[in-house]
Amino acid sequence: MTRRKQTLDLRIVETALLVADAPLPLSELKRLFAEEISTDSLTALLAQIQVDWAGRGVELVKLASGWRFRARPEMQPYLDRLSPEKPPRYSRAVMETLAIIAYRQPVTRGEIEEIRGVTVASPIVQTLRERGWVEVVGHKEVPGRPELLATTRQFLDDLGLANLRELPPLAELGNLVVTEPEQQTARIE
Amino acid sequence: MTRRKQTLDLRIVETALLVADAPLPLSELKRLFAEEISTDSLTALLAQIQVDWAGRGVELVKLASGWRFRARPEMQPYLDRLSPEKPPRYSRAVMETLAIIAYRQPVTRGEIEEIRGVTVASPIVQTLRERGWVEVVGHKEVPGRPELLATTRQFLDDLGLANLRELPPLAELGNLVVTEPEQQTARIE
Amino acid sequence: MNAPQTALPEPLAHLFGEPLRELPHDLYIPPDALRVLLESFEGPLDLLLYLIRRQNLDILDIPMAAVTAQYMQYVEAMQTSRLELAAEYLLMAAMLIEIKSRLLLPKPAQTQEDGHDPRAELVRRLLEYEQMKLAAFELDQLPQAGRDFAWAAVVFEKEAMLNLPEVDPGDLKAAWLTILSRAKNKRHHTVRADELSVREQMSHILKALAGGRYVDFVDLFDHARGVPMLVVTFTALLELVKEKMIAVTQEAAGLPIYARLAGLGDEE
Repeated sequence: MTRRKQTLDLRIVETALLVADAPLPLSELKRLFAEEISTDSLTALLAQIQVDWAGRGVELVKLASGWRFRARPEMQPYLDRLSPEKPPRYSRAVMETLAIIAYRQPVTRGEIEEIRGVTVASPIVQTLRERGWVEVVGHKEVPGRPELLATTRQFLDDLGLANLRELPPLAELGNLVVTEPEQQTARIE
Repeated sequence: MTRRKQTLDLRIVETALLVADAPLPLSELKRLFAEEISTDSLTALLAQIQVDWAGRGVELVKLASGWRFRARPEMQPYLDRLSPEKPPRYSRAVMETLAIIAYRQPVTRGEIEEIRGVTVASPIVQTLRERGWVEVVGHKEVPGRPELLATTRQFLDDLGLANLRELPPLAELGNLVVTEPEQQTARIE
Repeated sequence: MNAPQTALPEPLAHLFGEPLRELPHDLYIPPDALRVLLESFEGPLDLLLYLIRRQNLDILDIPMAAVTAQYMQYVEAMQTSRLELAAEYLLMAAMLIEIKSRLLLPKPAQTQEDGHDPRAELVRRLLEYEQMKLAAFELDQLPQAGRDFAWAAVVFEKEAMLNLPEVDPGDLKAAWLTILSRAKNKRHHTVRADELSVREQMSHILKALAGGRYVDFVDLFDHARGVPMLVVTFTALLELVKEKMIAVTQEAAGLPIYARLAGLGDEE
């Protein structure tokens, strides 16, 4: 590839990613070029863009649904000055429900209630579904056929994650307890 | 201003402009900074950003309502490949009205309505007139003096026809439509 | 929590018949804060965890008597403050008391479930809940789109290249077919090619008369296009007159015949 051609390709990919209103997967990015472009070449372009943007306020990140430019979280305090009405933090009830769905998916509402020890109010699940973070992926074959809830790709995108494995690791059950090791082995089957 | 401070200010302004979903006027951009920033300094920063982005697929432009990053028009051919637009289609109402004007011209709106069995909204005729396919060729001497509509030369050109006789003949369409036999014999021929 | 030592107007609770005017020291919460604190618990498991963690108790070896007593104090405080008490709290209270009583009872010799601790299920639930509670906290720490970071949103103003719909003659035919299939009586709607040429010529004549011009009848005929076209033009003129679209006048016999758009002459 000539140097000039590569610069143009870089500009094209960069522009498409800056303009896109959703993450662009490789398959989509390939469509930018009339001639076929190999995955390797494309990945190299993306890596080059990431290098080009190092140290700036905006970064190119790889998310579950593809690649997207986003402002670095460090920039948020400045951006907040422009629009003071911040989206509210979700309540603990919402976040706990989300965590259970994220880590235990697919999961029914009844199962969430069992873990949290309280009823899960409909607005909680509704909030998460409206945000596009949680969806119904099926029904459990038990009486009542309750809905099975799972997280969406957008949930991963919005949290800057490439996949579910990138979720913060769960605390080991044993580590939750401040006791001598021998007690742990004795009590937990 | 120290060099480092200036670089940070540049990054902040650039980031705000890259994530803003509307043009940002100077007054807005000033709010990015806790300490007051002079219009001159801010304008200098914006000019610097324009220089930084020279030769790329995205440019910083000053619009009536403020500053905004936008993709250069030269990028359109590439970006169009991402979302190939399907050619729009006229609604059934528009197509039927056009067909009636083509086959039955010169014809009034009332006559079109009679044939279609529904009222013909003004925007439908307007669409066809704006396209340059239909024009008013006179008025019918009946109460209200309704406009007589006919097709234009451009209509024939755009459809690749030398004259109206080259329109598909409709006489044999009878075979495609299920009707009572007596109605078929009642046709004017 | 450094609490001001104000006297409580009413007993908070009754423990073994004794009015409890003050919550135990480690448990003391100013009454105004009680509602806030209790509402901040995400349920009985959360409250239990709080009690255990606050006193640095080993969750795997919960002193049931102490924890149950404390839990009951909170529940009674809730009732005294007339906080809406969710059924889950009472259910948990019943469960705690049951576990406590089973621990107190001598183990029946024959049904010795070897080593089975009645607390095991409670501990499992507490740990699982705590794990998810921590996970929720960690999730909330992740930068969140819209809250902690913004997506790039550069505009792309598509060239105002009006993409006009394409129509081909077949589309017109199809449209006509739709009308036809809908119409009850398609007698009027049959159009033949020769009829079309008349109608086309009708439009032509109307255009030639545009603006109210008087045009010599003879000039409307184009001899160069042959006899069939003359016939078509004549038919078109007759049709136009019949449909009151044009007027044809002659001052006197032998003078030129003029055609003009209908109705215009009367006003002018």
